[in-house]
Amino acid sequence: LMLGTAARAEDTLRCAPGETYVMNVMVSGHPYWVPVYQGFKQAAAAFGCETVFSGTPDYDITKQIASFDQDLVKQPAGVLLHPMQSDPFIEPINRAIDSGIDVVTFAADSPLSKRTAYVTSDNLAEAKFAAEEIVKQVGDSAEYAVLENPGQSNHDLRVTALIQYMEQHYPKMKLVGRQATNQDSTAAYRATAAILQANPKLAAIWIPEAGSAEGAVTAILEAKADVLVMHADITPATLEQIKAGNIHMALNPNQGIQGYMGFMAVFLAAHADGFDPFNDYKVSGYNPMQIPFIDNGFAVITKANADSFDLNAYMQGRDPG
Amino acid sequence: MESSMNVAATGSPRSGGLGRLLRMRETGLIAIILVLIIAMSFASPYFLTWVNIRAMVMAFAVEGIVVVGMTILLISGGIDLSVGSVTALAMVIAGLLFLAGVNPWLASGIAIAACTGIGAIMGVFVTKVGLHHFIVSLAVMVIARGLCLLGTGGRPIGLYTLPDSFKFIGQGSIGPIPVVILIFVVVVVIFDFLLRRSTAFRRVFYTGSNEKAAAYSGIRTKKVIFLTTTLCATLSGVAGVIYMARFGSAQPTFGMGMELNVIAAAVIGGASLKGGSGTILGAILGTILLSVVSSSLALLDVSVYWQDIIRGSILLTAVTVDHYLNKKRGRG
Amino acid sequence: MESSMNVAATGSPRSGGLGRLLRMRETGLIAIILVLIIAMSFASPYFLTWVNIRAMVMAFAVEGIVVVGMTILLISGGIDLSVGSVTALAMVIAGLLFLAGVNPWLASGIAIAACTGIGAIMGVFVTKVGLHHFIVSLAVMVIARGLCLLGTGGRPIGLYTLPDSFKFIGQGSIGPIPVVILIFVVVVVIFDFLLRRSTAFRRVFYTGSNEKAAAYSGIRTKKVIFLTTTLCATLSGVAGVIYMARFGSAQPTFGMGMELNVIAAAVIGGASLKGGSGTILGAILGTILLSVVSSSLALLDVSVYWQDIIRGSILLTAVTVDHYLNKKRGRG
Amino acid sequence: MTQQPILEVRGVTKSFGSIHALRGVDFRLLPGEIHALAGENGAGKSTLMNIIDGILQPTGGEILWQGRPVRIASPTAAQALGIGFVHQEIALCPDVSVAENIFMAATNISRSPLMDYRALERRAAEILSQICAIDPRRLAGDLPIAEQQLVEIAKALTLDCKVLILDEPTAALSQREAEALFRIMRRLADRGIAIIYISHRMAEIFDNCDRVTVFRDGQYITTMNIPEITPDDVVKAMVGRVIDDLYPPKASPGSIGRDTVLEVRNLTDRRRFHDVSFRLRKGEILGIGGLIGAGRSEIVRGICRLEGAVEGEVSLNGHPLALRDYSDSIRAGLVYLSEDRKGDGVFLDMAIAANVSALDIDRVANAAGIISDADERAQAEALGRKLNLKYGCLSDPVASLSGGNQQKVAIAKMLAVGPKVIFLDEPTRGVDVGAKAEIHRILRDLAGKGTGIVVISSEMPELIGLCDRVIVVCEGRISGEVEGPEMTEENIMQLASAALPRGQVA
Ligand SMILES: Nc1ncnc2c1ncn2[C@@H]1O[C@H](COP(=O)(O)OP(=O)(O)OP(=O)(O)O)[C@@H](O)[C@H]1O
Ligand SMILES: Nc1ncnc2c1ncn2[C@@H]1O[C@H](COP(=O)(O)OP(=O)(O)OP(=O)(O)O)[C@@H](O)[C@H]1O
Ligand SMILES: [Mg+2]
Ligand SMILES: [Mg+2]
Repeated sequence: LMLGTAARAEDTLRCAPGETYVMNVMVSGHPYWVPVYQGFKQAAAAFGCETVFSGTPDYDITKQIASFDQDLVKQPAGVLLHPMQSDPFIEPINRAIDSGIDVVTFAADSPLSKRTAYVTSDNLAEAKFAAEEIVKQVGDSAEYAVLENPGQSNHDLRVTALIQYMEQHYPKMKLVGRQATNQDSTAAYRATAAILQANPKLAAIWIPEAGSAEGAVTAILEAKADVLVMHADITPATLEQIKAGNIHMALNPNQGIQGYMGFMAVFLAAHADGFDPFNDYKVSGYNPMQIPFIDNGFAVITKANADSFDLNAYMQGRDPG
Repeated sequence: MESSMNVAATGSPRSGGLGRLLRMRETGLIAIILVLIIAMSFASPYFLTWVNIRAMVMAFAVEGIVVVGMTILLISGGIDLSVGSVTALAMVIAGLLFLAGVNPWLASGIAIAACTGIGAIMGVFVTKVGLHHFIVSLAVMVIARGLCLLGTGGRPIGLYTLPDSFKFIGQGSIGPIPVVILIFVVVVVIFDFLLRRSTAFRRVFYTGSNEKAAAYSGIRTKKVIFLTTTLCATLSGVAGVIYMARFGSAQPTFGMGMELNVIAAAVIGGASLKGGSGTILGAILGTILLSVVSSSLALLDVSVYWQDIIRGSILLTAVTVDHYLNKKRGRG
Repeated sequence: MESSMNVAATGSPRSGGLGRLLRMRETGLIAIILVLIIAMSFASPYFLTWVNIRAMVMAFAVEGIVVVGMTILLISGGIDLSVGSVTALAMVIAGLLFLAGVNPWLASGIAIAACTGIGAIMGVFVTKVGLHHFIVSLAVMVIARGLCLLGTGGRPIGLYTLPDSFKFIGQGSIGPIPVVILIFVVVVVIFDFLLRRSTAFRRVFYTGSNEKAAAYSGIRTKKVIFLTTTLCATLSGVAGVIYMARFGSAQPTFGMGMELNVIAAAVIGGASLKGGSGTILGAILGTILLSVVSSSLALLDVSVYWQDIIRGSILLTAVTVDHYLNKKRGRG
Repeated sequence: MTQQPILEVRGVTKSFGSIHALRGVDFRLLPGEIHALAGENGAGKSTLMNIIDGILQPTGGEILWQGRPVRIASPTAAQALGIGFVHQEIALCPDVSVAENIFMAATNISRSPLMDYRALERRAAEILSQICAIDPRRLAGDLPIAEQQLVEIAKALTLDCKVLILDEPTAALSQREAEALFRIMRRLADRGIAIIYISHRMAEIFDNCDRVTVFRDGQYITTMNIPEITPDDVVKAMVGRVIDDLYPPKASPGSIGRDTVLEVRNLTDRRRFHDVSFRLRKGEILGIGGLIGAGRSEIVRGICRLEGAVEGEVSLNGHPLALRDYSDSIRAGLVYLSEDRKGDGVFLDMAIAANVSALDIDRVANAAGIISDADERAQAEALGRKLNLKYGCLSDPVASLSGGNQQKVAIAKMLAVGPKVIFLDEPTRGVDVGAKAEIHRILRDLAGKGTGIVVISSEMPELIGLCDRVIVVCEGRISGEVEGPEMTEENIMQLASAALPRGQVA
């Protein structure tokens, strides 16, 4: 099956005509995927490959599994997958790989499956960066709060890691509010307003996603409170609040890199026949192109560079599909 | 059988001051909310501050406008699952038009008109085709959300250049009172009055109570249902425009799950899912109850993992207590 | 008024082979699904492959078990918004018990029993207290979700050590047919038969059609409603356990929004939200319709931004066509 | 009188909040007797029956079954004792077949795990054949109200009971069906079954019953042996005085003008009725007779455009009307009182006052469309007094009223608008003799003042006693007309069952 010889290695990194790669996600209408898919397409174009954007518009694991299974029906060369939940995807991913379709995960992982690579920004690094920035701005003995979204792993990690980091390194920082707002701006408004009431000395708030940040800023502005807001991800509305100085900073995963490297990882896995590493892959029968973790990094968005993060401006003249 | 014997909340008031208050359908709910407020004011010194109250009211004011539309629709015997999507669609339409250079007031007017049109289409499917509100509005919920995504590519639209005069309706205050709250109060007072006293809205009660008897009383019941369906969508559109002014952006994913919240508020407030009964005052009290509970849990910094459990339990307790209070009074 | 004239789907079979098929409530729906399948098999060469069919059926099979419970509950005049949360709770309970060392079959049994208990509590609030199903199940939906979060800290529980014999029910196949699908078919066939033919389930129709008339005939209507409420929760629990076996994990956030999907399927299939009519066959056809539409859009790589619009429009068209087909037949 | 009663009620009281429906009533029922129960609307008859059937629990007093005190907790318990009950308010399951409705109780206690629809339909057809011809496979919800009433009766006949309660079973039936019912009652009584028969029709009580018990205002008044008394004795016990004129005097020949109020010409509906033509003259009360299912209600609903378009011409005071729907008809001055008060006559869960004003809510509102509560209440109060309506409070829902009083609300609704022509479909269904006389007097009054009155009634004495002229409908066509001395039961019956050549449309 993988008998390509080193002599023709220069030919292996090209797509055959019609060779297709799929990017499969949940809640496929969410704007987060847009720049990721752009990166994916740009990389694919460089190798002469075709791409498909697929998945389910719903927040529904069975629907995503069905769409993944349906992707497989069409025998693509590989799939870059954002698995909504890790364990339910073990069996489908393994089935895909056993049938010769390579799978790489991004932004969420299925570590126990046979996927060949995982591309993501390092949520722990984001949390650590956010913690250091908060301490730098408000000192190391202030009150802070977090909003969260229990059940979504990357958001969970951003919050729990920050709290742990604070406890370990800045024990005088006091966590005074911790509310679940589930990306709902109205819920975030209500929760933030209440936290502000209960904690007049609140100095900073960390929010793991942008939807809640919109509601939180509205509450802070209405209460005329002086609170440092930091959040992850970005939307046009929070971008504008950064420009206006109401949000201090946002940490945004490098979505373009995520998609670009995601394509590379799955493409390389599918074209691993030119690769003969020093290990046991031949006898054990796994794909030699194993990359446990690719960090796509994150961007720090502040007043100074905000203009570069306008997604609507970026998408001018590009094809989203 | 027993429960159907309750004095129905037809909104026709009775004589006498205090006695009348005690006999009102809403008294139980008011009592429950008061108990909650008193308990909270002991639990947290911040609860009864002006800023907190303002924030709590701001949290439900705009949704309250949708609750008004839903309550009227429920009374006429309908239901609308699309309110969240339609609210978002109003934001998106107004936002896109504004970005295309249309005056924001005109853009808002067009957006509200579009929502009205959607309501009218739902009304046609219900009254002319004869489908059930539930399934029609479910389909429209999905379609409207799709239109939001299509219009924006799924991306929120930032509307930083909205003129201050327009932002005023979402962010401004007249004296100490935010404009949003004023709009909400005006809408509630007007519709509460009309629903209790006007002949036009009395027909809504007749239609919802017994559509056939209403038809046999010469009421054009299909027209009534068409109009309540449309009105609910219009008010969702109004809410969307106000949200846009308030947030300074249009969010295509806004309002997911809003329908359950809104219907729950109306039902807690005494609206019947079978039609024929309900009051605006009650529905708003239901909204207040749900919202105050959420705000209180946040204020007390209750653990996230406990919040849902407590919220659900309070909801169940409140409706049970309210039910017994009404039953007792019904039996005199 | 007109819509109430349809030949209702009471499930009481009438005489004659082909004529009987043509008179069945479900014929219109079957025709619509066939048209869709034929169109799709031209649109995509992959559509009628075994792998694709398997994927499509797997996507609705377990939810189909919940649809069965919901349909029976709807027929009795109730509704349950908590099915998604209760399904998740069953996974969580069984998963936690298994991790604590309990045999997975016993753990599943306990989880299903717990769901049955939740259903019974809902039943008590509805029949003894006299609250509406809608509000009770809404509260339980929130509480059950809270319990899921509390039990797991919001994180999925991996159950990698589940014995293969247990995983078999979720992941195994007998011949070419996945066990999940077999379970689904067995549940559907049994309940469809019982609902059409057994005296016990006829009481459900009587109760839902006119509770008073049923009570006057000596039927213990409250008991019937209590039991249908409980059965729906039990079947949600069964679905949760199968999902656990299928996924090899327990997901505390599983099943959000499932309730609307499940209710829509039953209603498309002819169940009335007023109670008294509905069939399992129809509800499953409704499930199939919804699922085939979603799967087809995914297979055709339709742009996400168009998917919702198309989905909603097909739903609306299908129920409209079905409605006219039934009306025509009803009028003979 | 030494025979042991099968059922005895002692000092039973029942109150709903502040309303005392029963104040310590006694009642003894002997095996094999047909025992009439009489009393004004709201006297407490149905309430007592509901207590005997376990639907309501008494506030005080006791019930003895074959001499032993019992507590009847539910209809299930009543059924187990052997009590069958035909309710005043029809309660069928609209979504299931007639056959299933008839055997619902039997199905419920049947030990067979599976349904045998074929046997059910066959046995239902057998039972129905005793009283009328209804296809047992039809859905109960599709039947007109009179046929639903027959299904209710058929339901009770399937029960293996010792006591059968019939609460105004004939209110919506015509003589032919009622006769069939009486024959069945006799047969049952001969087998030793005790029957409680509630009716406001004196003739029926006197023709068919053995004894009569009278209630007034929730109190027991007396029990009498029918052969020993006259109808006046019963009426006197019921209302406390003698009602001399059950029917108002007819219009004198001179007072019926030559002007035509309403003229209907060649009214046709594809399926229900054909070529209906008649004239209603000023000052007269026109009756429409016929068997149930003849199409009387359909014709009148067709005139008022209550069920879609019809062919033919309707003119009012000489002017042809172009009506599209019922609201046009109301605006033109034609109103219709439905025969099915629960289904489409009243709003059960709405206040009495709101019900009365439903037909023209603008009457109690100002120009801006704001309802005046005071006006609304005053209107309901005035009409309530006129019709002797018994109620607790005008804001109580209509559901809390007795059946006859609900009917009065439905009539009040019509009277509130001052129409040009009123079509009344079974207007005095379930109304007691006193109120009935009052309603008749009001109708006569209105006719005298120029309002056109058309009355459909299945109660022959009412047609004959009230109307000046009766047209008879048979199978959707007018089969004849009787006037003056020709208005006899025989003549009307003959026309009603006249075998006409059927039209080309089935
Ligand atoms: N559920 C109820 N709530 C309040 N009052 C009630 C209720 N049911 C009956 N009543 C009152 O009890 C009294 C007796 O009613 P009941 O129905 O027994 O009268 P009835 O003798 O059967 O009269 P009718 O001849 O009109 O049927 C009436 O005044 C009625 O208003
Ligand atoms: N909705 C319907 N669908 C089919 N047939 C109907 C419908 N309504 C009435 N019918 C039939 O039409 C005929 C006329 O019914 P209608 O109610 O007009 O009779 P009626 O003379 O007024 O008698 P009643 O005294 O019962 O009111 C009956 O045979 C009835 O079965
Ligand atoms: Mg009665
Ligand atoms: Mg009739």
